[in-house]
Amino acid sequence: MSKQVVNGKIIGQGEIAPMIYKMIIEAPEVAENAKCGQFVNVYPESKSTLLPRPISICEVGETTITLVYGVVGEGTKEFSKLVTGDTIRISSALGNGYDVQEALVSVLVGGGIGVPPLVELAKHIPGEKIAVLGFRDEPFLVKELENLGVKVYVATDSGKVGFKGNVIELIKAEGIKGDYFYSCGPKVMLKALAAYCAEVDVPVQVSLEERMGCGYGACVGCVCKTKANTEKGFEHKKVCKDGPVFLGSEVKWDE
Amino acid sequence: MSKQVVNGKIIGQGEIAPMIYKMIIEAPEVAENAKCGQFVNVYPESKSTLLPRPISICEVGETTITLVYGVVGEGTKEFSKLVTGDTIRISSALGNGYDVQEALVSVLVGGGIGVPPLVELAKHIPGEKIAVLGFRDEPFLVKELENLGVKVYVATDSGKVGFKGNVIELIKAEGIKGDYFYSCGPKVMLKALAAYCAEVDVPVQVSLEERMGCGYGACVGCVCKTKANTEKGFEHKKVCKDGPVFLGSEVKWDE
Amino acid sequence: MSRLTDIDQIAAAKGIDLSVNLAGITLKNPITTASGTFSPHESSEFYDLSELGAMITKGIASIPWDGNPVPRIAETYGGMINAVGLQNPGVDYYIEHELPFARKFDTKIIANVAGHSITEYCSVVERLNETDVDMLEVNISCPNVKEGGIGFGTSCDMASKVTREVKRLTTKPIIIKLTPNVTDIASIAQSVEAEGADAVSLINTLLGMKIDVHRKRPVIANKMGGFSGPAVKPVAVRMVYQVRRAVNIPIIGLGGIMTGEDVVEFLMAGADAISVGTAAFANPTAPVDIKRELIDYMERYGFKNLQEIRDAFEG
Amino acid sequence: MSRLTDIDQIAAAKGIDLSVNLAGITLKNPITTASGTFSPHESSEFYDLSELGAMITKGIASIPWDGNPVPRIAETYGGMINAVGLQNPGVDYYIEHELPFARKFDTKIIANVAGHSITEYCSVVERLNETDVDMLEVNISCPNVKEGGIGFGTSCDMASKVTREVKRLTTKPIIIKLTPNVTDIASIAQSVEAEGADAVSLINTLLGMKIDVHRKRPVIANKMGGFSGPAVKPVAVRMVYQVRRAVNIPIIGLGGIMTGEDVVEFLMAGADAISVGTAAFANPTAPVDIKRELIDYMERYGFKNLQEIRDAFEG
Ligand SMILES: Cc1cc2nc3c(=O)[nH]c(=O)nc-3n(C[C@H](O)[C@H](O)[C@H](O)COP(=O)(O)OP(=O)(O)OC[C@H]3O[C@@H](n4cnc5c(N)ncnc54)[C@H](O)[C@@H]3O)c2cc1C
Ligand SMILES: Cc1cc2nc3c(=O)[nH]c(=O)nc-3n(C[C@H](O)[C@H](O)[C@H](O)COP(=O)(O)OP(=O)(O)OC[C@H]3O[C@@H](n4cnc5c(N)ncnc54)[C@H](O)[C@@H]3O)c2cc1C
Ligand SMILES: Cc1cc2nc3c(=O)[nH]c(=O)nc-3n(C[C@H](O)[C@H](O)[C@H](O)COP(=O)(O)O)c2cc1C
Ligand SMILES: Cc1cc2nc3c(=O)[nH]c(=O)nc-3n(C[C@H](O)[C@H](O)[C@H](O)COP(=O)(O)O)c2cc1C
Ligand code: FES
Ligand code: FES
Repeated sequence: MSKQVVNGKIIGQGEIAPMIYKMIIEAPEVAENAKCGQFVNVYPESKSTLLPRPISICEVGETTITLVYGVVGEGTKEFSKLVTGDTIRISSALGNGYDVQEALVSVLVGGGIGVPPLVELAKHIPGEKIAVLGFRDEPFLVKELENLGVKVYVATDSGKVGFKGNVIELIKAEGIKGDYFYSCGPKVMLKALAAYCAEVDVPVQVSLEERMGCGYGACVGCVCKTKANTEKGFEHKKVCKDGPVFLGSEVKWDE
Repeated sequence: MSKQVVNGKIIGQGEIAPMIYKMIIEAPEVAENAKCGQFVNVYPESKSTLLPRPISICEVGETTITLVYGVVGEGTKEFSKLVTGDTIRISSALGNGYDVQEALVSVLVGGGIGVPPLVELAKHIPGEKIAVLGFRDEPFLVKELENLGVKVYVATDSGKVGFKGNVIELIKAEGIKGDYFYSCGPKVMLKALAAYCAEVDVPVQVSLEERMGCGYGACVGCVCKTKANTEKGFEHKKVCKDGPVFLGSEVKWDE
Repeated sequence: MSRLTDIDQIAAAKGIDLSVNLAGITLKNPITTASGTFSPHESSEFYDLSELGAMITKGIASIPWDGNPVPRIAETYGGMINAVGLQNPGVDYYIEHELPFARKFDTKIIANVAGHSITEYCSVVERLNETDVDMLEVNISCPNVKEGGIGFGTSCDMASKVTREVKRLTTKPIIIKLTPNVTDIASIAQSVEAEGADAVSLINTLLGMKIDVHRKRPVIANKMGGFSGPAVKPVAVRMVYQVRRAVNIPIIGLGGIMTGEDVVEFLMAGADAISVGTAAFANPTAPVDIKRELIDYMERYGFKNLQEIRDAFEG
Repeated sequence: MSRLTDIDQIAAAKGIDLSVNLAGITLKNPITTASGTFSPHESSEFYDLSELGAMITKGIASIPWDGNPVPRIAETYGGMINAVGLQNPGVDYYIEHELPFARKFDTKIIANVAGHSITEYCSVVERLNETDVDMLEVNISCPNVKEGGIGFGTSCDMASKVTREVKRLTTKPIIIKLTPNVTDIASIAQSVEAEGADAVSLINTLLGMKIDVHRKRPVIANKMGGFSGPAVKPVAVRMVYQVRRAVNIPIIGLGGIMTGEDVVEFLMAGADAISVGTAAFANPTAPVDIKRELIDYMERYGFKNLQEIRDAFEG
C-alpha cells in the first residue's frame, strides 16, 4: 500500500492570473514521495462530479505541494472556492515524472496550464536553463522560474505580453538552442515541438494530457499511442501510469 | 405569477435541541404572504439532492420567516451547515394553513418536528390556549409557546422530561379538554388524535406530511385519501396544495 | 392574445429565431413541458405560460384514475422515482375544467393520452379530436400501471397497432411517446413511423427501484416506479441520437434536461423540440430559465436559429 | 496465506459473519471488484486485496485487443461513460503475467471473459480452465465494441447459446454477466439459468452518450459508451429485484454502489454478492471502505450474517 488518498490542508490559495489559481497544500505523505512531472488526483466533494481531477505538481516543499490550475469546469471551480484551513482530498503523487538528464543547455517549453510542472522540474535540472512559455493572454509563473535562474521567453497568442505567436515560432525567431528539451502543454503544441526537435535532432520529453477515469492505472481510460513492434505499429500506453511524461520520439502523434 | 422562489438571506441559525435547528430567513416577499400552517419549499444547493424539502413556517415576522427543522438526511444536513449571511433558496408560502376558529379553549397537539407550525398558529388563536407536545427525548419550542400565553404540557417517549408516554395518553392523564383541536406530527399520532377527537366529538385540524415531488401541486405525488362520494368512498387530495391541513374527520386514516 | 413575452423580446432583440415546425404545427420555441411534471394552473403561478413553445398535459384517460398508493415519490442520486400511477380526472373533466384555462395562454397545447387498452386510447383520442388541442401525445410507455401501456411501448407490433388505431380517429398530429425500457428503441420508432405517427417523443422514464435500508422495504408503495432527472440524461441523448438516424419524423427529446446547454445537447443529438420534466421540481421556473440559457448559448456562438445548432454538430 | 485482514478482525470481534456461498465457492465477504474498474497491481497500491471477497478481472480475450481511440471517458451527472473497448493483452499474457501476482492475495479470483464470437469466448474459457482461477464471468454485454457481445446479451437465444457452449468446456462455475439494455432482463436470466449458468451478475453498463456543446461533437471518440456510477443505481436495483424473482441461481449485483448502505440495498433486492465499480475511481479504497460501512450497518441493526439482511426485507 504505497499509495493513498489523504485529506490535505490548504495553507494558501490565490488567483495568480485571470482564472488561474495557485493552491498550497500541507500533505506530508504526498510531498515526501513527489517528483517533478508527477501529478496528483484531486477529488471534488460534490457528488455530481465523480471523477478525480489530475493536476500536475508545480512545486514540492518539505511537507507541502503546490498546484497551479485553471478554472475550466465544475471541478476546478469547486477547488477555487476553497480557502486556507479547508481540507482537500488528494492522492499520492502518481505517474512517472520527468527523467532529468545531464545537459549543458536545457530548454523547458510550456503552454498555458502546462507551465506548472516546469517549475519543480527547473529545480532539478543541471546546467543552463531556458524556458519558452506560451499563453493566450496573461503569463503566469514567470517570476517563479526566473527566481530559479531560468532565462524565460514569453509568447502570447494575443501579443499582449512578449512575442506574438506560439512557442515554436518564438524558438525559431529567437534562435533558441539547447541539448535537451522538456515540455508540457496542449497536444498540438507538443506535437509541433516533437516534430521540431526531431528536425533539429534534440531529444524531448513531453507530458501528455488525456481524460481519465481512475487516474491510477486501473481503468485503461487514458491511453496514448506509442510506437511499437506490433502489427499496427503502435501500442496503447496509460498516460496516468506509464506517463504522463513520454519521449517525444516514442509517441505516435498522427492520432 | 403569485408565487416565486427567492434567495432568502439567513440572519440567524442555531441548534435548539440535539439535531434540531432554528433558522431565521430574511425574505420579505415570502413573509408578506405567509400564513400559519403553510410551508415553504427549501431547495438544497447540491445537485445530487434534486427535490425541494418542505418545511413548515414556524414563525412569520415583518420581513422574515423562521423555520425549525430536524436534521434527518442529506438536505437538512446541508441546511444545518449554513451560517448567517448565506443565502438559501426558498419558495413562497405554499398550501392552505390552519383555518383559525373561534373557541373558548383551543388545544394544540404537536409531535416532534410537527411542533414548529403550532408557534405561529398560537399567535392567531383567540381564547385560552393549551399545547400538548410529544418528543422522543428533548423538548423544544416550549418557551416560545409559553411566551405566547400558552399552557404547555410535555410528554417524552423516554420520560426524560415531563410525562412518560405519548400525547394522547397525556391528554387523558391530565384530563385536558378544549372545544377545538389543531395538530401536526407523525401520522400515527394524528390518526390516534383524530380518533380521540371523534370520540369526544371535538373538531380537529391536522397537518399531514407526505413525500413530495414538486411541492406546489404540479406532480400529484403527495396525495392523501379523503372521504368522498365516489365509488370507492375516497378521493386523492394533494397534501401540498389542498393541504397540508385537513379536518381530522375528512381524512381516510385506514391507509 | 399573440404578443411577445419577456424572453421572446430578448430573443427578437438579438435576432434569434427559436421557432420550430413540428409536424405542421409551428411552436414559437422548442421548450415544452414534460407530461406529468406540469399543471397549467399551478405552474402559471410561477411563470408566464405564454413563454412555452407548447404545454404538454398530464396523462389523460377515458375515465378518472385513482393512481397508486403513497409514497409515490423517491429521490435518488441526481434523479427521482415516481409512481403516481397516472392519477387523472378523466377526459371529460379535462375538457370542461382544464382546457379552457390552458387556452388563455399564447402557446400550443399537446394533450397526453393514457390508456389501459387500445379501446381506452381510442376513446380519449376521439373526445380530444373534437376540441381545439393542437396535437396529441400518446403515452405508450408509462411503467407505473401494469396495464398502463408497458406492453404497448415495448413491442414493435403493439406500438404499431396503437398508432394505427389512433391515427384513424383524428386529423390532429399524433406524437407517440416511447419508453426507454427496450432493447432497440430505433426499431420501435420505425414501427410507429411506418403507421403514420407524425412525431415521436422520448424518453419516458426508466423503470427504477429504491430500497429504504432503514425501514427495510421499497421506498415507493408500488415498489418500482419511473426514474427521471439529470441522472438519466446520457441514456436519453443516446436514444434520441439513435432514433434520429432511424426515422424522418420530428423528435421531441427529453430526459434530464436541466439547463440551456442540455437543450443544445438534445438538439445536436437530433431533437426538433424538447421537454422539461423533473427540472421543474428542482426549480419551478425551469422552463423559462432554460429558454433564457438557450438564447445565451446561441448568442455566444452566433447561432440565429435552431437548425444552425443541429448543423454545427459533427458526429 | 489465510489470515484475518484488518477489517475481517473487526467483523470477527463483532461476531459478524460476512461470508457467502456463490455456486459452491465460498467468498469471505460479498465485496468483489467490478470488471474493468480494478487492476490487481494498481489497486493493491491503495489497499490490501485480501480484504476482498473476490477480485473480478478486466475482460480477457483470446488475443490482445487494442480497444478504442481516445477520449474514452466522459463524466456525467453522478456517473460516467466509458468506451475503453475492452483493451486487453489477451489470455496468454494474463495467465503468464497477471494471474501469478493476483494469486498472492488471500481472495478468490473470478476471470471476466470477453469475445467477439462464440469461438473466441470458448477459447478463452478453455485456456482459463487449465488455470487455478476460481470462477469465470462471461461478459455477454459490453456495449463498447460492436462485435463485443451486444448481440449475445440482448437476445435469449444468443445468451443461451453462449452459456451452453462455454459450460461444456469447463468445470469451473460460470457466471453470466447481463446487460441492462434489454426489454426484459428476467427472461434473459432465465435463459442462461436453463443452460446451466451457475450465477448471473448484473448490471453491466447502460448504453449512453454525451455531447460537448462547445466542441460540438460527442465527448467520446466512439460516440456512445457504457454508462455507470451512482446515477444508474435505481435501474440496477430494479433489475436485481426482477431477476431474483425469476431465477434460483445466485446473483452478483452491481451498478452504482458507493456505500455500505448501497450494498444492503442490493442484498435486499436479492443479490448474493456485489461488485464495486465506478466507486473505485471516485475513491481508490472504495471496496474496503464499503466493507467497513457494511459492518457498521450490520452492527447497528444487529445483523449477524448476510442472510439476516435479506430476510429482513419486506417487499
Ligand atoms: C496528467 C495531467 C496533468 C494536468 N495538470 C494540470 C495542471 O497542472 N493545471 C491545470 O490547470 N490543469 C491540469 N490538467 C488538466 C485538468 O485535469 C483539467 O483541466 C481538469 O480536470 C478539469 O476539470 P473540471 O472539473 O474543472 O472540468 P470539467 O470539464 O467539468 O471536467 C469534466 C471531466 O473531464 C476531465 N477533463 C477536463 N479537461 C481535461 C483535460 N484537459 N485533461 C484531462 N481531463 C480533463 C475532468 O477530469 C473530468 O473528468 C492536467 C491533466 C492531466 C491529465
Ligand atoms: C408539509 C410538510 C411540512 C414539514 N415541516 C417540517 C418542519 O417544520 N420541520 C421539519 O423538521 N420537517 C418538516 N417536514 C419534514 C421534512 O420535509 C423532511 O424531514 C425533509 O424533507 C427531509 O429531507 P432530508 O434531505 O434531510 O432527508 P432525506 O431522507 O435525505 O430526504 C430524501 C427525500 O425524502 C423526502 N422526505 C424525507 N422525509 C420526509 C418527510 N418526513 N416528509 C416528506 N418528505 C420527506 C425529502 O423531501 C426528499 O425528497 C415537513 C414535511 C412536509 C410534507
Ligand atoms: C411525476 C411524474 C409524472 C409523470 N407522468 C407522466 C404521464 O402522465 N405521461 C407521460 O407520458 N409521461 C409522464 N412522465 C414522464 C415525463 O414526462 C418524462 O418523460 C420523464 O420524466 C423524463 O424526463 P425528465 O428526466 O426531464 O423528467 C412523468 C414523470 C414524472 C417525474
Ligand atoms: C472503465 C470501465 C470498464 C469496464 N470494463 C468492463 C469489462 O471489461 N467487462 C465487463 O464485464 N464489464 C466492464 N465494465 C462494467 C462494470 O464491470 C460494471 O458492470 C458497471 O460499471 C456498473 O457498475 P458501477 O456503476 O459500479 O461501475 C466496465 C466499466 C467501466 C466503468
Ligand atoms: S485513468 Fe484509469 S488507467 Fe489512466
Ligand atoms: S408534491 Fe407535487 S403535487 Fe404535491
